[in-house]
Amino acid sequence: MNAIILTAAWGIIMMFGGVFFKTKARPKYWAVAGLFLIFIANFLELRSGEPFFAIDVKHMLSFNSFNLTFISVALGCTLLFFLLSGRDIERVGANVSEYFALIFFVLCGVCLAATFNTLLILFLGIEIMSIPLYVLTGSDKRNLKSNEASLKYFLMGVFSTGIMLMGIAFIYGGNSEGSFFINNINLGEGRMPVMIAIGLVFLMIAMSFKVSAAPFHFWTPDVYDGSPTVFTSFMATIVKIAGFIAFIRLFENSFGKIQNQWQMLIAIITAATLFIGNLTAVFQQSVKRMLAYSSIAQAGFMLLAIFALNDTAKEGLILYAAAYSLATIGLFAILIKLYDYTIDGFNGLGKQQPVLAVTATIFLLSLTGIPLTAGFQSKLFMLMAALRDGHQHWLVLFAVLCAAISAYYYFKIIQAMFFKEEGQNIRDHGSIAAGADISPAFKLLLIITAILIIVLGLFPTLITDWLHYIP
Amino acid sequence: MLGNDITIPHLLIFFPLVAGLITFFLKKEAWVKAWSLLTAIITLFVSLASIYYRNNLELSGLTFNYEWLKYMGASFAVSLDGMARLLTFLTAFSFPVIFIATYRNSYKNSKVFYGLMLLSQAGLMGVFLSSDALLFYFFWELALIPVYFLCSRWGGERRIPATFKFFIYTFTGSLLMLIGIIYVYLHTGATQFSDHSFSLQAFHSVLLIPSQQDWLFWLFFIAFAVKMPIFPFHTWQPDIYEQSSAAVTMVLSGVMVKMGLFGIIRWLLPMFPVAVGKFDNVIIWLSVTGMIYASLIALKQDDLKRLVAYSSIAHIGLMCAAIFTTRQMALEGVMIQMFSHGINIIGMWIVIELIEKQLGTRKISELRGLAHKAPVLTIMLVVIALANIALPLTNAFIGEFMMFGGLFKFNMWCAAVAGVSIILAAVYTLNMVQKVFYGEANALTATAREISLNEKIILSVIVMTIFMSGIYPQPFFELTKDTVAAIITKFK
Amino acid sequence: MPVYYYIFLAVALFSIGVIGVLIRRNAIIIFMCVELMLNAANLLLVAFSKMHHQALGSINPVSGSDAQIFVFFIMVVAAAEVSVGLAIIIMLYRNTHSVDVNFLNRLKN
Amino acid sequence: MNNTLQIVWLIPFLPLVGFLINGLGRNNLSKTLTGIIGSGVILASFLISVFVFFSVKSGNTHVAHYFDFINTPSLKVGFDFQTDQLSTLFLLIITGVGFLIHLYSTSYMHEEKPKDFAKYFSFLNLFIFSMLVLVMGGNYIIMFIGWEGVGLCSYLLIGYWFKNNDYNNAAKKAFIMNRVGDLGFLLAVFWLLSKLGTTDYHQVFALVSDPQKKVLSLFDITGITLLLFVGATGKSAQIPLYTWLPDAMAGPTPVSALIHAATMVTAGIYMIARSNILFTMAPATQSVVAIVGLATAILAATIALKQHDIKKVLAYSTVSQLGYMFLGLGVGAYTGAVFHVMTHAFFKALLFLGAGSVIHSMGGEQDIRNMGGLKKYMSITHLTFLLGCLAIAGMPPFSGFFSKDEILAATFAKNPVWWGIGVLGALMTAFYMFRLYAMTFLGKFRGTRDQEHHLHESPAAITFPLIILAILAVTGGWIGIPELFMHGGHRLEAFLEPIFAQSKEMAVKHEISNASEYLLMGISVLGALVALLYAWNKYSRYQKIEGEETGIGKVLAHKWYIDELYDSVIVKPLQLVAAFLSNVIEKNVIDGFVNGVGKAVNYGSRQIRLLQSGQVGTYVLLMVFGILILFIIQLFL
Amino acid sequence: MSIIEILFWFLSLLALGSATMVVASKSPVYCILYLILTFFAISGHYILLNAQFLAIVNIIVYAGAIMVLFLFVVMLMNLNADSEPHQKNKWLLYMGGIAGGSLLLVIVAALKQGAETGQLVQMNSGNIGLIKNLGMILFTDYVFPFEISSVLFLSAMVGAVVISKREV
Repeated sequence: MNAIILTAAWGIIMMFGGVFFKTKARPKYWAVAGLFLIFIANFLELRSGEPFFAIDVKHMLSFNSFNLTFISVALGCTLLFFLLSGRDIERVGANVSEYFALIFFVLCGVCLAATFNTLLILFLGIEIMSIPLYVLTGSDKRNLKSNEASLKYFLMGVFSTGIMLMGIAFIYGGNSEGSFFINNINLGEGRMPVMIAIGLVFLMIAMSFKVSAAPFHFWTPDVYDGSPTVFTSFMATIVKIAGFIAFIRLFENSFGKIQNQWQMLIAIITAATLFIGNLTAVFQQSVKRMLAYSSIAQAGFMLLAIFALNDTAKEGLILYAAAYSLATIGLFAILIKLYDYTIDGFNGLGKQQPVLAVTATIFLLSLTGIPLTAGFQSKLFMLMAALRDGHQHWLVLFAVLCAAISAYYYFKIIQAMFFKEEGQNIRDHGSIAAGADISPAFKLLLIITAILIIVLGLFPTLITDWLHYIP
Repeated sequence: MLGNDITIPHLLIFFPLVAGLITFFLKKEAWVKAWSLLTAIITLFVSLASIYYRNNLELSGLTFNYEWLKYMGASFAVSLDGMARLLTFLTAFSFPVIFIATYRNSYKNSKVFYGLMLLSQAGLMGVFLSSDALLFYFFWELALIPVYFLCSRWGGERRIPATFKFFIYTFTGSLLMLIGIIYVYLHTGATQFSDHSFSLQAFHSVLLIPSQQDWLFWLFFIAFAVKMPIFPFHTWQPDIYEQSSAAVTMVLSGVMVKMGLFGIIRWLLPMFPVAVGKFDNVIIWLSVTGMIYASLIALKQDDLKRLVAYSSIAHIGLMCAAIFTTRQMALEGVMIQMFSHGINIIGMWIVIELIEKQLGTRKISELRGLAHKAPVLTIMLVVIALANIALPLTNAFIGEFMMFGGLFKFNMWCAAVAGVSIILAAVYTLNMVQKVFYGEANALTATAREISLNEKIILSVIVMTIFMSGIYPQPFFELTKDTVAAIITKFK
Repeated sequence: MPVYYYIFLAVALFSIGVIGVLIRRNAIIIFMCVELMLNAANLLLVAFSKMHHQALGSINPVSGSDAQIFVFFIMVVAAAEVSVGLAIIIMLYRNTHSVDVNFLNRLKN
Repeated sequence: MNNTLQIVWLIPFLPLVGFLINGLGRNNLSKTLTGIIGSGVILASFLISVFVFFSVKSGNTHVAHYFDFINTPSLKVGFDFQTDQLSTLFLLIITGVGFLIHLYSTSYMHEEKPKDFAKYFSFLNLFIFSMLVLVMGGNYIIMFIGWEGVGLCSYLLIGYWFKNNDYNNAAKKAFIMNRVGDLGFLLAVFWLLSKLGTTDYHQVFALVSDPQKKVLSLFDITGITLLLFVGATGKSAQIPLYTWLPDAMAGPTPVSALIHAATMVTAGIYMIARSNILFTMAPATQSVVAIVGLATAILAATIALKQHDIKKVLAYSTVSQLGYMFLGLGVGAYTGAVFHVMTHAFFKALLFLGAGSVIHSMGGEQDIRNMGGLKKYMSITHLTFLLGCLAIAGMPPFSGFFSKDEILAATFAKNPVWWGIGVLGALMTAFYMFRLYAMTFLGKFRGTRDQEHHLHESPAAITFPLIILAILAVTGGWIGIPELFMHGGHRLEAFLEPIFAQSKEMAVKHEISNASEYLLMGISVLGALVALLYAWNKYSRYQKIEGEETGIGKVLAHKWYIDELYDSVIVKPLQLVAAFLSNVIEKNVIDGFVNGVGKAVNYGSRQIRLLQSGQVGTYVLLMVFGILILFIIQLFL
Repeated sequence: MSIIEILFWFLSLLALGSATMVVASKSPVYCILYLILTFFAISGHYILLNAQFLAIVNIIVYAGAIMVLFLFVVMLMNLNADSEPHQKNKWLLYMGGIAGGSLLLVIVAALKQGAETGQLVQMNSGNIGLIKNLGMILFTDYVFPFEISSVLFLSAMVGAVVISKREV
């Protein structure tokens, strides 16, 4: 509750702040401060179970350790994102505080998507998440790619909204209780009613679209590629994992009992996502685009949680969210600083910027899932969940082989950084882009992120234990 | 936070680890070398201590258990049994030898090189010491990563693709093993805090129906087979040996290939006795084919490193076959042979490295008559080569004799076919010796000179080891008999 | 009146919207077709609300009303989307003087 | 354990010390010192052996256990030395002849650089060490240590002049062919291990010969013995593995004398004699042994007829003589075989050393067509050589007569046809030996001028061993005088009785009457005499005739083309297969597959990214198709 | 055949027909007008279903505000039939038609199996659709979503500003 209200409120503050802030740098500090406070507030709620504001929401929201833990993770990652990339947000355009305001609104949507208890809130939350993103995607207005990305995102986004609404309508129609509450859906005995089934498929498709699961992922590469890199970083991490939380909560609470009736669909979607994501990423030359595809691939792994739908899966999903977000945010933060976004742009980074190179290596190792990094633990949890579920072992095998492919493209970057010689244009311009400065603070933050990843890799329980925390 | 008492296994793992991390921050190359050599030597002493204390009963110093992920049933459990002692000793012994042998070489930012070397040592130690499946997998990968960097950073022209292939190959294998580990884990019994457990005992006592064992067996086996490697998973090896720098090659071939064998003995055999009993023929014939195959290919190699690589594949094939006979004699042989093979092949690499450093080539066709210029080198090489073809009174004889004995017990035709590789080994080894060292010196080799003192010393250390363990192998058997007995009981 | 008439009507409208999205190239019209899809959903929801009211009205006098509230919120959201969407389209038109989505192929592969 | 024979470890240990001293100090020691050390240690161990011999003769046999070589639950191998009649006999031969040859070498190798001289002696000592381990080993594994060791030494010594590549090839050939044999030996040992769990001679023989419990089936025994015999063929140069021995003549002549005539090549015979019980229990193997031996004897003899290299002739004669020994073993005349080993060691070493002395004074010339008339230049060599020839030709009362006759007699008892062939071989032996003798020493000199005035008798260090050996060659046979000449004259048989006792009672007895035995002797001796005289007067006026041999002669001169046969049947195909594997299978099939996977991934990636066409329309279309598929699966499947 | 049914069929056909015309007709302006017509038809259905509030809102908000906004934009860009980009890619055209059609078919075919689709819909009676009742519910039970939707509007507003503000 705290997080929802405070993010909304702080979004408004940032919005008006645009009028008062004199310097361009000011909004960042406000945003960081505010987000920090929100993080604390949410953490206190997690600890005490008591929100500051006792608002009667008529059971439309549900707060439990799972949601709140996730919200803390999301807020924490966003905080890190502000700290690492705040400067680059300023470089996107003039309306800095508005950008921050929009991000806060998105966070509000994230919190709603994580805590919804009725389909109405789910719908609103996802919309609140999406609409500001259409804008942020297009925020680099001079840049045609940015415009294109935002229009594509918008058109396909509303299309998926339509599908989602259709699904909700059918669920409502099929639900003899005549209610939108997700844990109040009458699934009937044995095979579920046809209208429920149609609605379920529609909803599944809509959610798959939001988490960019194949074959509904097509918007992802273009949008991530086109939008300003800072916002790509935000979209690819916090928003995406929020989608996953919504996904798993919806399907666990409303359709968990009849999992066996739709598990096959998820299995197919998962396999397709893993396959397309990893395979397409192999050939990419632009790292930004490659990361877009890798985010699809990682989504494939996260889908295993929805496939398995047990406690391990939930723990794993949160852990995966944290690990994946940390690594990706860090990687993007480094990528933004570079002069050349292609893989060759990384050549010789190890010599020029050892700190960046080493931390980037740790992030990549985490994404690959090498032990000692959080990425490994999260993958371990996912595989464990999927195997524990006991159906469709082929999926696990397939996932692992795809993970092997992923090593192929992640390590191409590592090779470039350490073992390749710089190309001519790098030698002329240096690896780092003109405007970007590598402050010691930035390096320090990167190192902290890397350490976080390794600590989580050693002690994943630091996060997962909160799921079993009773205030 | 790792328990209140630091035990020998800890020293073996964390000493190289910490020292390696420190190495990254050293300035002068001289310091780096001295420091890492010192570390390696101290580690050697620690492992000697571990062997010395094997008889006194307080094992608390030799096993240690820290609840790591309590609710997952994973713990930081390390323990030293006979085989672990043997292999940690091999690791601890190889690194000083390698450091001294390559002391003259200078590397681009050597601190990174030596740091990574020490890290890989720590990883290897971990693999051999860990008695918890998750921990084992951790170290299994961690030993790989430094080597990946070592191989891609320092070496020949084609090193990067070669290393990449090596990495992807082994990584895929280990991921398959990961599935296997998780699957077995999910079938282990509950512990105090968790409903399953990763501990070695739990894994060894896990009950799996044959159909499960069958495919789990292959998941594990492929990972180990790639690592060893045995035919037909071996194609990464010659390239990587050829391309990577000498010191790394020594680590890879001397110690790292033992990971696969170790894994089979420590994990695969006890977990899936039924599947082993079912597939042993397949594996053994595969290995035997590999032996002949590799030996025949070795006949055709012109590059010394590739030649040794293929001969190593043949030897590993024999060990793998011997393990799967699950005959006591064979396993005893494997134990000692794991050590001997490490020593011999490291010796081989040292000699090759010396030749290449002097003459800048490894091509057999370009070398002739080195014996005139470098008699000592020649003698050393001949001894090592003879050990390589398992002449009696050299260390390799004991191992190979017992392995063949066990293989014969398993299936006499198998042993007969495998025996052909003994002859082939003699052929290619003697060819090599003759072409490289005998005959008239040519223009290139005329410039060769005798090896320096420290090289002489290190080679004679190796030769000493070869003879000592060849004439009086008893200590090795004493060291490893408990391990062997434990495994044999599984297959009674 | 049986509900499936409404269902078929709504699904038909929805499909027409989908077809429109598929075959038109003008961004604005595609957007309009999406609006059509939304309205199909609205119609369906209202029909269901009345259906449930028919079934459960005796037990709960306000049963089914929440669907109509939902429709209201859908209109709200639609309005918001329209404002943003048209802004985006105009921005693009400013830069490219076209609303043809087929010109949007700088990002591919 | 306080048996006097516990000290036998000294016998092999001293040569080892010599090896170490000479080997390590090769850069500092003077030639004289090296020679003294090298020969001295052998002399010392000879003396010890003599002591041991008398101790054994007084009926004291002993197995000395020093330490556990391998001691595991599955395998126990003690480092044991067994001293009994058989090993003692061999000890005497090895150390005795060995010492003489060391002595000889000090002068023969004197042109070498001190370093190489030391190397030579260290190798020689090492060889003696290994050979002693071989014969003293208390079980098959210790024996195998020596077995491989002597192979190694012969490799090192054949390739002693390592600058010459042909020599290296010869050395390699010797080693590899031995390895083939060794594999057989090893397999036999494994077989024993897997059946009996031990390789100690005592236990093995006790278990096997125990009539109550049949631990070994006939199949087992036959298999084991055949494999052992394969090992023997390798070491003792029998068909099919004999071709290395003639090439081994590349080594220095004393080496040929010691290793390739007197000692190492008899290891096979020793081994079979040692395990005589096994062989006696495997009649099939015995006949195989006999036939192979006989065939080798004849084949080698025929080849020897046409060789021109003095050492080659001797080499082939060695092969043929070894053949006789195997014939002896095959027909169960173990004593005879061992007897022949001993006598052969004397006269063949003598002949080789003589040949060496000739070569020495001919300045390295080995082709007998360029010799002749050396009688008047080097009288001692000539005389001793003649005695050697008579001995090998089996003229009574020279040693060769007794041993060979014993074997032939036993053969006749077993199978008259074999006997006939054996006698034929004996005739050939007489013929080619005297061809050799006549062409070398009789007639007039056919060499070059400076060779001629360089001719001289060799120094004492060379002649002394010749004389000793000559005496032995003449008298050596008298310890084995057949019963029918002198009752209890066969002192050797009496001495070796304990070793072969069991086999004797197992084997079926064939008694042949004295009359027929006299007859056989007469036939063989007369035949040999005729051949001898014919060769004598034919080749004493031998003129150099240019031009190739023709017909059968050519085949013989080319050694029945056996080398060529092996080359085209084994070596070349092997090379082809290896090339095929390394170039085709390895590169294209296996590695091709691995890389193929990578290529496939890249290709798939390149294709699949075309889905991402950038067209919203296409995206939505694909999405709708996805929706359709999911619907169909969910609703209709 | 009661008047309600006649109206139902009429409105349905009107809605479907005009919707088809939205997709089919060339000029964007016509499209918009047809869409408005469709909305009117749908509002008619609402009235049939006695959901008066929604009917009004639909007309005011949708047909009124939103569609006029569309119209303005189209006018602003003065798009007309000949400036309209028409689908050259016939393949995509047909595939689109087929895909949409089969979507309809699949769902209809699925629903045919379903039993629960036979339930009746309460026509022009029942008062849940009245502004009073909906208002009551909206400001009691649904006050939280109502508040939250303000965030939605805020973000939309900020977004529109960010997007369309000329940078200087």
